[in-house]
Amino acid sequence: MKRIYMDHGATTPMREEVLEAMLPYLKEIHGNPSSFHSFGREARKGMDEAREKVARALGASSPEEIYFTSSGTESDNLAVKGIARALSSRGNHIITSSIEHHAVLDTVKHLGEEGFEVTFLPVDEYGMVDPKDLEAALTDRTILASIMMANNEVGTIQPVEEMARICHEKEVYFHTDAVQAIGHLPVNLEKQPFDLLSLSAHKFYGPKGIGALYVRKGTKIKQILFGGGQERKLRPSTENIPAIVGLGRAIELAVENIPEKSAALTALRDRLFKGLQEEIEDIRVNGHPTQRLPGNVNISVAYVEGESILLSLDLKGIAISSGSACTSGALDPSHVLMAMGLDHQTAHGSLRFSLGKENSEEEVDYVIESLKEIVERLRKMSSVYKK
Amino acid sequence: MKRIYMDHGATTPMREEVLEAMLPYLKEIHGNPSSFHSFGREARKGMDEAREKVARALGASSPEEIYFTSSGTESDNLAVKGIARALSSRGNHIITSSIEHHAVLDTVKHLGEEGFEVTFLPVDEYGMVDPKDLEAALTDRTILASIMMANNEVGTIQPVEEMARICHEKEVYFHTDAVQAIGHLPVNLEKQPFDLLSLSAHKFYGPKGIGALYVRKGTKIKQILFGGGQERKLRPSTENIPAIVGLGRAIELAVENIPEKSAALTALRDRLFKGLQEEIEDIRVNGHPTQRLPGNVNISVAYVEGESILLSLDLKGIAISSGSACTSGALDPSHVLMAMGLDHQTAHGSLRFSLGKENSEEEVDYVIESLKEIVERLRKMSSVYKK
Amino acid sequence: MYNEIVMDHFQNPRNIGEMTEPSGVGEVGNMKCGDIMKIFIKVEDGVIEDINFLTFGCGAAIASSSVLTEMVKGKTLEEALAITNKQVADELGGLPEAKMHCSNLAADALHKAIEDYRQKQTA
Amino acid sequence: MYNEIVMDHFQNPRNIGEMTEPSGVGEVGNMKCGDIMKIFIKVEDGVIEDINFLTFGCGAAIASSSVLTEMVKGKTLEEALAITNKQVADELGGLPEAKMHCSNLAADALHKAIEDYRQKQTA
Ligand SMILES: Cc1ncc(COP(=O)(O)O)c(C=O)c1O
Ligand SMILES: Cc1ncc(COP(=O)(O)O)c(C=O)c1O
Repeated sequence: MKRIYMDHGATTPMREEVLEAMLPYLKEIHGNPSSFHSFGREARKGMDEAREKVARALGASSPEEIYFTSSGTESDNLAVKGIARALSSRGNHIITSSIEHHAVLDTVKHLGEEGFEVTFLPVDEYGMVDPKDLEAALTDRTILASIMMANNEVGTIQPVEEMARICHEKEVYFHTDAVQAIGHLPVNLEKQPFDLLSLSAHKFYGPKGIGALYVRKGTKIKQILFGGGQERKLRPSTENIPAIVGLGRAIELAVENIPEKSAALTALRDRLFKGLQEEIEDIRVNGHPTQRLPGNVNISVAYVEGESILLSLDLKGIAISSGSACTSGALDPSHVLMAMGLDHQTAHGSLRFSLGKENSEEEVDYVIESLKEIVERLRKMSSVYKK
Repeated sequence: MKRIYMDHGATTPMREEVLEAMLPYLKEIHGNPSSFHSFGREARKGMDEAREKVARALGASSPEEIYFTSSGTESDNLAVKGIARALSSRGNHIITSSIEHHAVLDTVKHLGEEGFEVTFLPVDEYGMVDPKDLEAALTDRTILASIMMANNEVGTIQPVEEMARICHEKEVYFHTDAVQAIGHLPVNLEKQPFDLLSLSAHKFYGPKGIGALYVRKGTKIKQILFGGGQERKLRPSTENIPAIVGLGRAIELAVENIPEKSAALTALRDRLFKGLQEEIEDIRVNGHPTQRLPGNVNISVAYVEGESILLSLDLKGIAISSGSACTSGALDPSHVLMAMGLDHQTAHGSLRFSLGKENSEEEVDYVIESLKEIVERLRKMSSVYKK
Repeated sequence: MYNEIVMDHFQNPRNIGEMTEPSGVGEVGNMKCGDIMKIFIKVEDGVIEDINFLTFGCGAAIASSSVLTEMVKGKTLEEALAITNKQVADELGGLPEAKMHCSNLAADALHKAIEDYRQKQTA
Repeated sequence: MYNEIVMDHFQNPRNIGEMTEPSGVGEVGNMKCGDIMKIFIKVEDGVIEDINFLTFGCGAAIASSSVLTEMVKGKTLEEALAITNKQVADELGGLPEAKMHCSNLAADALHKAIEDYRQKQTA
């Protein structure tokens, strides 16, 4: 059976070029970059080059602003908690949004339990944070605001530049989780005034288990893991050289021709949206109509539950995800959809298609047709179907 | 130039079998194991198998006792801080030794700054912790003792089983950092009563950037990173499947024939010790004469500084490491050697050779001969040489 | 994640649909956890002659409902009342742990349907 | 980590060894940071006619000592006193940041040797 992968928001296949770049470091170049000898130096060279690539791809002013971590999750934890630890004597208020990834959301909640004051900004029906809400939430105790660049579930792109400027007027640090944005939205830190930015390689055709945190020069931040002196003491542990090299290559490729790639993916996305809306009754588009990630399609299918759709699609070789609690082992459906004001039934029936560079129009058409059939079948046995 | 790698304590080259096991997961099997669909399931299968392999290699009673992390450092941090967070209402005293790796030592120090009471047990001249000191340090506020199985610098093997039993009599958790021990010392958690054990794959011919923490069933521990629900909520973030699979394969190979491998390495180690002592005057053996890791040789060369030796050896293609502050960017020489009572000069002149499976007798002999020549040369220009 | 029996019931659910003039109807579940099951029974002489279901829910919920209808058909009310959610899961060859609480409620729906039938009888 | 000039001086250090009957001797450094440099000078008519060194220390310390001896030979005491540690590092084409503090003390040792010489003169 031919399989169709439309779950790039969960993870992406690694590009061949990336594996090729990594292979020497998985084989002969095996040294520890902290080592003094030639084996160490050749490993360090690979790492230094990768750091330069990441800095260049982001428009950072220096490779020293890039810190490698083990993932997007760790980058987010380090950004939020690292700033909180460094600035706790200056203030104890942290602002974030109610639709952040759990890596930010739960870190902020944890700091709340530890005694920090925390504010979770609401979003509108499209999943958009209002910069005015951020402005109103700032106090003279605020030390950090963390708002994601683009949401992983509904794809909504946030006005992060504007929010960063608002924060800077009050001398508050601004962190953005760009995990879903890299390779889709142009990032240029020369112009975009973020103090911290998180990314994760496996979301842009790079290796798993490697991320980075950009920290603007001069930003006060403390380590959250303790150990050796790696990453200028901000993130100890023997560096994961093969993955670091892979991240470097992946981001270099990811930021090439973003306008062209985004246009192509947007066209595919809109074909999927249009087809679904034409073929299936009673579906709702979740997220913003235009301010959304090029590859993101999120809909709610009325009267049916998400997992049963996923299961049926999987039987046809189609891989997508849903905001249903049943697919995540959680008790409640997606906190993002709930924050956008969806009712439980609509949230449980939500589906996310996240398109990637291997997807084709034929695949999109096959998915539309398959979903139509599945929804009809499931509605026939639904206890809440209204017709 | 032929190069000789004798720095396996820093990191090891990855075995071909390990890369082979990883390759499918670096290529076609790219799913996120938390995903619901077939791509997710095949990734999860690889992960489940790896977890079983780790459990089997350690003699854990269930794969559920194994949690994957990004490294030995993270495992150590999670063990120490995770227990501290879980048990802070029961007690606030933590015991460790003064020769731990910084991943344990600095985590404990940090907890000390946060208000925990901390005890750093001394060691004798061989780098050995005395179980009686541990016993005497236990109070009814003690919640955890963390003592490494074998030291990374001087190779001294600690009486961890005895210390674990002492802790259990007082219902205190016992963690051991086994990062340097896996593949060299037999581990069997059915018999060894450790509550937590840390390991790191790149120290036993596995991939970098992946570690594991064994947590005995029933042990109370809390997460230190926040995010998704991965690793049964103890360690969130998209799982690094290729590395996890590599870790599984590596540990399976590492625990094969430990007695034979250890005997071979010990013979090589003793040849190196003997040769060095015969050929070079005024050298001191650091660490325990018998209770030491099979591949570890640590000596201090009087009247010369470690970095200058390393540099000279490197020019001959020989890779080792030293306890000199000059090679680590630290201000003081190795805390381990200092805790063992060495004076500064002796500590600065320390060298660590950590042998591995590719090393041969010829290499050992060449290293002895090269070092002899180098030491003679450096002593000639030394300001403290006494003859 | 599901075994073959569950997948068979999910793909080929037995006894779907609304029943015209049921003897009793039972509904359980709520939208919060995302599973709502409705069981319709036709009772004759104390025996469940026919049974149908409608389910909004995940694969486990649908399969539980389906297998329940097979387990129950032809049983007396007493026998039917003795059926537990656990037995339904066992009949399916087991369900994932996470599904045992929310999605495995078919027996509860059946019991409600029988209650409904009995109430109607006494009314 | 070191450049070629440093490595050349490390591998082929100039003017090593104790001096018999030096005009002045200077020693700096301490065992804590692991570098001890000893500079021996022979002064004639206010000019450093000969200079030797002995160093316990890392590559940077040895190279600094070595290059200093080349910089100084034939200089007057005044010229020699004007030499700074920074100039020594520059003469080596630069040293790693971490090495600038502990290991780059050769000029200090030289100044001490000149002081020693002057004290002996006035004594
Ligand atoms: C927006 C966002 N932030 C953070 C993460 C966490 O990344 P990782 O799973 O690589 O730790 C993800 C993906 O899981 C994400 O989509
Ligand atoms: C004893 C010990 N513990 C912990 C670590 C940390 O492991 P990693 O560098 O993989 O984080 C090391 C090695 O660096 C070690 O030798």
